[in-house]
Amino acid sequence: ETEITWWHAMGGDLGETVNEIAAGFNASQDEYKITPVFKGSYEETLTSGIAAFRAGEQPNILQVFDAGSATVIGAKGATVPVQDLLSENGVDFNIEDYISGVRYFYADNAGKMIGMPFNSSSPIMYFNEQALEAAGVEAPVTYEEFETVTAPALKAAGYVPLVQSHLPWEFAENFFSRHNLPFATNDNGYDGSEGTKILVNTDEFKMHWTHVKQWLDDGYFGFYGTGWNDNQAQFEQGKVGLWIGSSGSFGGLMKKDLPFDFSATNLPFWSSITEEGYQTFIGGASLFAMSGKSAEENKATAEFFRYLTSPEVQYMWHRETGYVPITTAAYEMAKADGHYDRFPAAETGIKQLMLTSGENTKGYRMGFYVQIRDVENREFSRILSGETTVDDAMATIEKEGNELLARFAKTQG
Amino acid sequence: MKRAGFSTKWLPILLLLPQLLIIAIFFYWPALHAVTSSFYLQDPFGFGQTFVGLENYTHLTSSVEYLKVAKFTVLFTVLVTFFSLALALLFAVKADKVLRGAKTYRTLLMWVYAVAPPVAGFIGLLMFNQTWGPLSDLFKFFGWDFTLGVNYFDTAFAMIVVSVWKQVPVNFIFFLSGLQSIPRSVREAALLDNRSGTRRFWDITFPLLAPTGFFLLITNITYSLFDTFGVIDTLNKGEPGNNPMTLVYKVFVDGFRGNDLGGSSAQSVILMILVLALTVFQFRLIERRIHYT
Amino acid sequence: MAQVSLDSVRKIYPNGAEAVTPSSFHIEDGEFVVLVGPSGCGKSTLLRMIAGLEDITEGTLSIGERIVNDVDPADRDIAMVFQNYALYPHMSVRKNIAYGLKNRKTPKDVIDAKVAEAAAMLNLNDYLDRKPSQLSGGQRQRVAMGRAIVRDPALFLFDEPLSNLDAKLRNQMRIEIKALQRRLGVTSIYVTHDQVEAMTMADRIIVLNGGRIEQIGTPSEIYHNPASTFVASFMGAPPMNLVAGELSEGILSFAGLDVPMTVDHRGPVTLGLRPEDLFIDAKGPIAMEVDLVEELGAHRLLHGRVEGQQLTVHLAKEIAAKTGPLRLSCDPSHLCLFHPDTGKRMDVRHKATPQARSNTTVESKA
Amino acid sequence: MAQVSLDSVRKIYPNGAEAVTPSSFHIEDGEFVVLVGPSGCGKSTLLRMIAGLEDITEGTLSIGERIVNDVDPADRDIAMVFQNYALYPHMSVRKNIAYGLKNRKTPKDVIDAKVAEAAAMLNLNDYLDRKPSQLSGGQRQRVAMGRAIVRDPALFLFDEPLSNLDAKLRNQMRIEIKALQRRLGVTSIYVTHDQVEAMTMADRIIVLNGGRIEQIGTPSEIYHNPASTFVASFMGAPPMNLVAGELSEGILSFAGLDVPMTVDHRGPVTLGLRPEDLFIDAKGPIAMEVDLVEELGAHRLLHGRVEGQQLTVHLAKEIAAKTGPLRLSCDPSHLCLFHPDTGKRMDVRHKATPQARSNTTVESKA
Amino acid sequence: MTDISAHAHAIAQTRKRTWFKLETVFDHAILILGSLLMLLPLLIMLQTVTTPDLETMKLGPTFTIGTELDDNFRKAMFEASGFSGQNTGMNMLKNSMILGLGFALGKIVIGMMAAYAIVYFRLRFATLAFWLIFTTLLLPLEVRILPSYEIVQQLGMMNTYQGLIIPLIASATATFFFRQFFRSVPEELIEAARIDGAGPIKFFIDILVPLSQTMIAAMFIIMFVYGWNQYLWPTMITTDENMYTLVRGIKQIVQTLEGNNIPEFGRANMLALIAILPPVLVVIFFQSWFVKGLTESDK
Ligand SMILES: Nc1ncnc2c1ncn2[C@@H]1O[C@H](COP(=O)(O)OP(=O)(O)OP(=O)(O)O)[C@@H](O)[C@H]1O
Ligand SMILES: Nc1ncnc2c1ncn2[C@@H]1O[C@H](COP(=O)(O)OP(=O)(O)OP(=O)(O)O)[C@@H](O)[C@H]1O
Ligand SMILES: O=P(O)(O)OC[C@H](O)CO
Ligand SMILES: [Mg+2]
Ligand SMILES: [Mg+2]
Repeated sequence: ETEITWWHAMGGDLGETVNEIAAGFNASQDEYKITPVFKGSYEETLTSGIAAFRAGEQPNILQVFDAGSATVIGAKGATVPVQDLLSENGVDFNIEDYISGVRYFYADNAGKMIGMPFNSSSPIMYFNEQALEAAGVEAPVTYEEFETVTAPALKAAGYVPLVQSHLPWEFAENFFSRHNLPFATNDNGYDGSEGTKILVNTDEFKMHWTHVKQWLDDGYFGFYGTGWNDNQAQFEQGKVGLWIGSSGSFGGLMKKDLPFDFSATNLPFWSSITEEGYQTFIGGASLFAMSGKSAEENKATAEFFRYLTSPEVQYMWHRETGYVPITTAAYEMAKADGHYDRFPAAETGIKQLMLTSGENTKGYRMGFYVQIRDVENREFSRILSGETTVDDAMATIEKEGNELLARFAKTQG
Repeated sequence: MKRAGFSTKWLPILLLLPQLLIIAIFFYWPALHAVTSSFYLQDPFGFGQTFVGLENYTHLTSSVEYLKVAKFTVLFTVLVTFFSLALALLFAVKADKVLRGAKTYRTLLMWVYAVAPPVAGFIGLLMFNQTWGPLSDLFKFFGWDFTLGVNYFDTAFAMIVVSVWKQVPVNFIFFLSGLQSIPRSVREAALLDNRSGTRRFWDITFPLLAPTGFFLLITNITYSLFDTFGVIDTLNKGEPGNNPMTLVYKVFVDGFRGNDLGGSSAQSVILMILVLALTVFQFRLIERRIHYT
Repeated sequence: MAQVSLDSVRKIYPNGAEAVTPSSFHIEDGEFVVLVGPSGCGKSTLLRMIAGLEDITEGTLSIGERIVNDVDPADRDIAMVFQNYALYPHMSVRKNIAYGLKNRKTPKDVIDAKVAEAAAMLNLNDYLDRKPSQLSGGQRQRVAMGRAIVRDPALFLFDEPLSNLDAKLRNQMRIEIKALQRRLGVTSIYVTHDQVEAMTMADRIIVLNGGRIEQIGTPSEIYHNPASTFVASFMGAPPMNLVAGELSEGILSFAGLDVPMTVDHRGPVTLGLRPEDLFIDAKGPIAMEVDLVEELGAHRLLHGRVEGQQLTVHLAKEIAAKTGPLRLSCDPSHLCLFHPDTGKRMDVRHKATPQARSNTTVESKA
Repeated sequence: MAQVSLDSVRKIYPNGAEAVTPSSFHIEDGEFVVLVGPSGCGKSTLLRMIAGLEDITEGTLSIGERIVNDVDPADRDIAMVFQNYALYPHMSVRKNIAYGLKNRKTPKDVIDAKVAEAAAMLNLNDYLDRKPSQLSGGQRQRVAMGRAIVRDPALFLFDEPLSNLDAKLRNQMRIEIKALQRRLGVTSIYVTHDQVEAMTMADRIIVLNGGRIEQIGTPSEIYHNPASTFVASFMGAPPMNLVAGELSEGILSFAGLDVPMTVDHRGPVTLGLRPEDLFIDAKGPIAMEVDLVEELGAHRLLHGRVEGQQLTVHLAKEIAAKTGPLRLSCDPSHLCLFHPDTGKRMDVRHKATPQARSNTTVESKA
Repeated sequence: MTDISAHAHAIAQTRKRTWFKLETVFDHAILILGSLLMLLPLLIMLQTVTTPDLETMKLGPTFTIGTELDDNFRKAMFEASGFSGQNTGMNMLKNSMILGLGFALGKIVIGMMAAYAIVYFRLRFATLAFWLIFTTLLLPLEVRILPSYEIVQQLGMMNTYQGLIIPLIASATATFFFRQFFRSVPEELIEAARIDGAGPIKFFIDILVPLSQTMIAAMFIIMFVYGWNQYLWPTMITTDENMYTLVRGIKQIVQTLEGNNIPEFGRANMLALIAILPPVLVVIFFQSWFVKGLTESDK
C-alpha cells in the first residue's frame, strides 16, 4: 500500500467533505492510501508547503490558491505538472474535458495544465429573497441597475443593500475578468515575471471604486472588515439584501438554516464598460503534485486525481460545497440528477465561468500576489474609511504592486 | 564565579554542552541565516536567488507602509506600556494597603497572567464583536460606533485594551512585591514626617519603586513589541487589511503569508538591532544607579 | 519638650497575641528612659504605640498635656530613630534631614539653617550631598539622628538605633547620642536589648519581660537591687550568679557561707551574688573549683563550680588567678534573695548591716 | 593533631589586590591561635588559604609534616566552622553532622556512633532530626561545631563563628568552644574581630592589619605590650588612651606628669595608657575634666579631657565619680611609648623600675 | 516575598481603627473594579459555553445560563474536526501538557546544568560562555522564526515533540534565573561541602539541587505556563493534527468562527476555557512560589 499526503486549506464543513473524498478514495481500492491534512488558511497552507519542500518533507499534494499560483508555478521543478503526471501514469487527460473557465488558470503560458483545479469557485451575488421582495426589486444584473434601482429600494426597506466578502478577489481580480480588461502587462503576467506591471491605475477601475465609495457614503454598501466572515455574517443575520460571496460558500450556507430564503445570481458588471459580462476567473484553489516523490507515490497521486476528477466525486463535491464541478461530464451529471432544479442558485457559479471568454479572462499570473492582495486590501479599506482617495490608492497599489513584482522577478534569478 | 569554585576541567564543559549546542543550532545558526538571507531575494521554493545587497533594507526604509507600521508599533508600545504600568501600580498600591481580602484580590488580579496571548485575543474578539460584543455595545451606548476590523483606530484600541489586560497582572505582581520590599521602617519614618498619604506616595513610595518600575518598563516594551503577536494575529483574524499591525507581525505577514524571505529577514535583522539597542540602553541606565543600594 | 504618661496601655495584636499587658508609667520632661528586655518582650510594640505607628488597644497615652491615642503620628511632635536608620535611599543626606521640615511648610531659609546646624553638630558637613548608600554605618546613623533633631520634637524615640553597628562604633555612638540628648534636653525613650547601653545611657530603665514591666528604676537600682531573678540575670555581663541556698531560723546558708538575716521565708531560696562582689580570701567560707580563667586585660573572669553550682568571679586585673581550687568570701550586704518559685526579690534586713532599699515602682497590672 | 607552618605565604587576588603580604608563622600542635584585625585586613583570606579554599599565590603551607599547597581541601584533614554556620538547610542535624563522614565512606555504624557522641557532647540529642531552620542561633552554632568535631580533624578552623549570635549567647558559646578545644586538644585557628574573644580564647593572638602581621603574642603580651598604636587601640574596650607627650633629656612629660626614662628618641611621642592604669589621686599630677560617667555596674568609665586630649579612666565599682574636675595619677611602669610617626612601640627602660619585656616575634616581611 | 496578607496587615496596622473609612471604601472599590475587569471576559465565556450556538450567534452573550454546557464540553473534549479524528480537545490537552511539562523540565535541567558550570567552576572561557548564552535573551524567537523553522525541518523534527520543545529551550531565561539564584547561595555552602569531601557532582546532587527546590518549583511554574501558552511556534511546527496543542487549536477555533458553518461559539469558548484552565490553576494554587520565582530571580 502506498501512502500519500494531501495538505489543504479546507476548514469546517469543507474539510469534512474533503475527508469524505479521501475516505472514499481509500475505500475504492487498496493499493493507495491518502491522508488529507488541514493546514489552516490558504496562505498558511502554501507557506507550510514551501517550508516543507525546502526541507524535503513536502506532501504529495499541496493545495494552492489562486493568489499563490504564480509562486508555485514560477518555481520550476517544485511540482510535477499534472498533465505530465497523469499521462506518465496512464491516466487519460484531455484539457477539453474541463470546463472553459477552469482550463487555463493553473496552466503555463503554453497551455499545459500544471495544477489540478480542485475547489473552483466564482464570486457570485447571493440575495435575501425576503429583502428583495420587501424592497420590490429583482437582483440587479449591472452595477448601474444596482446603483439606481436596487440599492435605493433596499435601503428604503431597511436593509444594507450590498456587502461583499473579499475586496481584491471580488472587486479587483474579477472586475478585470468580468469586463475583459487587462489586469497586468505581459498577458496578465503569463508571459513571465520579468517586467510585468499591474494595471490597476486605470479609468475603469477607478470609476468602479469611486462608485463603491459613493455607495458606502450613500448607505448602499456595507463594509464590516477584511476577515472572510465579517461581511457574510451580516448577510446571514438577515440585515443585508445582496452579498457577493464565493460560490464555494453555497453548501455551507444551505446547512445554516438561515431565517430567510436566499438565492444567487451572477456577479454584476458595468454596462458602461462592456455590453455583456464576460466570464470570471476561477477562484478557490488547485492541487499541485509536488516533485521529489517516488514513482509509486506519483502513481498514487495520479490515481487519486483520476478518482477526484471522476464525475461522481466532482458532483458530490459540487453538491456538498457549492464549488463548481471542473469537468463537463460532472456538470452534465449534476444537471441530469436535477440538482439545479432543486437549487437553481447552485448553477450560478459554473454558468458564470462558462460565459463568453476574452483575451483577459483566462487568469492572471503575478508573483508575490499574496502581498499585493494585502496592499489592495489595505488601500481599498482606506478608500472606504476615507483615509485616502481613489486616485491615491490606485497609485499606491500600482507603485507597491510593481515593486513587489519586480522583486519577485529577482527571486526567480 | 564562586570563590571556592571547582577547578575540574571536563565537567563544566560537559554541563554547558547541551545548552551551548541547543543555542548554537537553534539560535545562532538561524540568527546568522536571517542576516545572510536579508541580502538576497530568493524564490521561496529555493530554486533561484539574486544577491541584492542592501536592497531589502532600502526597500523598507523607503516604504511608507513600513514606516507607518513602525510608527504604530512605537505608539502601541508606549500606550500599552504606560497603561499596563499605571493600572498595575494603582492596583498594587491599593492591594498593598487594604487589610481585608488582600489575598483574594491578589489572586483575582493575577490569574490573567496565565492566559495565552491568542486566547486573550480570542476573548477580545468576543468582547469587541461588531454585532453583539458587550464592549462594543457599551461603546455604542455612548455613541461610539465601534467597528473592530474596519476602523483602524477602533482595532488599535481593541489591541491595546487586550494587550493591557493581559499584561497588568505581571506588573501588578512586581509592583506589589516591590512595594512590600520597601523597608517597613522607611514607610514608618515617612509616616512620622508627612501627614499626607498622597505626598508620601509621590515622595517616598514612588521613587523607591523606580528600580522595579524601570525593570518593568523594559519588560513591558519587550512584551509590547514581541509577545503581543498572538493578540494582534487573533484580532486581525489573519487578514490585516487596513488594520494596525506591529513590526513583528509584519515580519510574519511578509515572511509567512507573502513568502518574501529576503524582505522578512531584513525586517528581522532590523528588529534584532532594535532589541540590541534596547538592551544596551537598559544596561546603561542600570549603571546610572537607578538602584539605590 | 514633654512628659509622657501611659495609663494602663495595652496591646493585643489582631491575631490575639497580647504583646503588652496593661502598663502604666510616667516619664518626666527631659528624662532619658531606656526600655530593655529580651527579644519579643514588647519593647518595640510599646515604643511604636507611643509613636502612633501601632494602635493602642486599651488605655490612654498622653504626650505633654494631650491625650494622643487618636492623633496622627505626624502630629504627635515626635521624632524616631530606627534600627536600620530608615533613611530614604533616593534622597541625599540633606534632603533626608530636611524632609520632615519641608512637609511642615517650614520656610526654605529656616530649613537650610537647621540642616546646617544639625550637620555641624553631627559632623555631617562633608556628606550632605551624598546618598545614604554612599555612607558608612556610623554616618548613616548620624543622618538618622540629624533627621530627628532638626525637627525639635517634644519627644525622641529610639528603637535599637545602634544594633547594626560594630562594637567599636556602637561604643562611640552611644556616648555621642547620650551627650546630644543631654545638650538638647529632649525627653527620650530608647529601646535596646543591650544592657550596657541601658546601664550607661538611662536616667531610668524599664525592664520588660513577656509584655510586662518587671522593674523600673535607675541603672544603679536595677543593677544592685534587681526586682527578680529575671532582671538579675538580664543585667550585667557576666550576669549575677544565681545559686540555690537555704533559709532556716534566720540564717541563710550556701556552701560554707552562713549569713544571719531577717526574711519572711523558710526553706530553699535563690541567692544572687554579683561576680564582682566575690573576692579571693584564703580563709573565705566558699570553696570554688575554677575551670577557666578568662583574661580580659582590664580584669579577669573566673568560671567554676561551688558545690556543683556554676559561679563566676570578677577579679581586678592586679589579682592573679589560675584554675584549680580557690576559697572565696563575699560581702553579705550585697547579697540578694529571690523567691525560689516566683523569682521575685525578697525584702531582707541584714542583721549586721541593715540597708535601706530604694523603692522600685512596678506598676504593670498583669 | 598537627602543627601548622606558613612560610612567606602571600595572596594576590586575580584582580591584583594583595590581601595578604608574605607572612610566616608557626602554630604548635594543640595550640589555639586567634587571628584578629579590623574588617578587610585579610583574616579570612589567610584562613581560607589554610583550608585550601583559596589558592596560595606564593610561599609554602604545611600542616603536620606535609606541604599542602596543592592538596584538596577535603584531603587536608581539617574542619571548618563558618560565620553563618553554612549548615545544609535541607538536611537534618544528623545528616549535616554525618555528611563529611559519609563522603569519606565511613561505615554506617561508625558514623552513627560518632554522631551520637558529638550530639551528646554538644547537647544536641533532642534536635538530631530537626532541620537547621528549626533551631535557634546557638543550636545552629553547636551543629556547626558538631560537624567539625565528628571528623576528628588535625586542625580546626573557625571564621568568626560567633558573630551572628547575640551578646549573651556569644559569651556562653565562647566558653563552650574554648572548653571543647581544651578537651579535644585539636590545633585551632580562630578568626574574629572581637577583641574580647581574642583575649579570652587564644593561647596566642596574631594581630593583622592591612594584610600584614602587626604582632604575635599571648593575650597578655598583646594587651600590655602592644607593638604599635594600631594594636593598642584595637585591643581593649575601652581601648588604650593614646595621647601626645614630649620626650626630652630622658624625661617624658605629659600634662603634669614627668617620668624619667631611657629611650632612643627625642621630641614628640605618643603615650599609651590603659584606662585601668589611671587612678584617682587628689594629689596626682594629671588634671582631668570629666564630661561623662558611664555606670557599668561592675565598674565605671569616666570620659573627659586632659589638656584638650580625650582620656578615659576605668574605675572599680567601689570608687564614686562625678563629672567635673578630677586629679589622676598613674603607674609609670605601665606606660607605653610609640613613635609619633610610625606608631611602633619604642623600647623603654624605666629609670625607676626597669621591666623585662617579652619578645614579640613579628615575622611579617612586608 | 513575604506573604501579602501578613504584610499588608502590618502596614495597615498603622491606620486608625475605624470601621468605616471613606478611603478604605475607595480602595476596595478600585480593587473590586480591577478584579471585575479581569474576570468579566471569563464570565462571558462561561455564559456562551452554556448557550446554544445559534443563540450566541444572533444575540451574543446574555445573562441567562443555558443548558448546553455538557454538550459543548463533550464536543470540545472528545469530538475531532480533522480527517485523522485525532485533534480532539483531549488530545490537544495531552499535547499541551507534554509541551508545557517537557519545556519546563528541559529548560530547568539544561539551565541548571549550564548555570552550575558558570557559577561554580573556574572556567577559562566562562565569560565567553556567559555572553554566548545570555545574548539569546535578547532575541525572541519571533524575530528568527523563519530560519529556526527551516532548521527544524532540515533536522526532520517537524511534528515531533522534540521539534516543538527543543528550539524553545534555546533561550537562556532559566539559565539566567538559576545563575542569579546560585550566586545568591551562600559561598560558605560550597566551602563546607568541599571540606566535607563532596566533589562537583556530589555537591550538585546532594546540596545544590535540594537547595534550589523552591527556585525549581517557581521556574517550573513560570516555564510551564510559558510553554503551554506557546502559539506561533506550535502553529508552524505541528502540521499533524494529532500534534496540535490547545493554544494552537485556538487558531482552529477562530477559523471555525470564520468558516461556512454556524460558528461553534460554545465549543470554541469551551476549548478556550480548557486552554486557560490548567495554567491558571497552576498559577493560582502555587502563587506564592510563582511570585517568588518571578520577582526574586529577575532584575
Ligand atoms: N504585627 C504583629 N502581629 C502579631 N504579633 C506581633 C506583631 N508584631 C509583634 N508581634 C508579637 O508581639 C510580641 C512583641 O513584639 P515586639 O516587636 O514588640 O518585641 P521586641 O521586644 O521589640 O523584640 P526585639 O528585641 O526582637 O525587637 C512578640 O511576641 C511578637 O511576636
Ligand atoms: N575574591 C576576592 N577578590 C578580590 N579581592 C578580595 C576577594 N576576597 C577578599 N578580597 C579583598 O581582600 C582583602 C581581605 O579580605 P578578607 O575577606 O580576608 O578580610 P577579613 O579580614 O576576613 O574581613 P572581615 O572581618 O570583614 O571578614 C579585602 O580588602 C577584600 O576586599
Ligand atoms: O473561498 P474560495 O475558496 O472560493 O476562494 C476565494 C478566493 O479565490 C481565495 O483567494
Ligand atoms: Mg523590637
Ligand atoms: Mg572575613
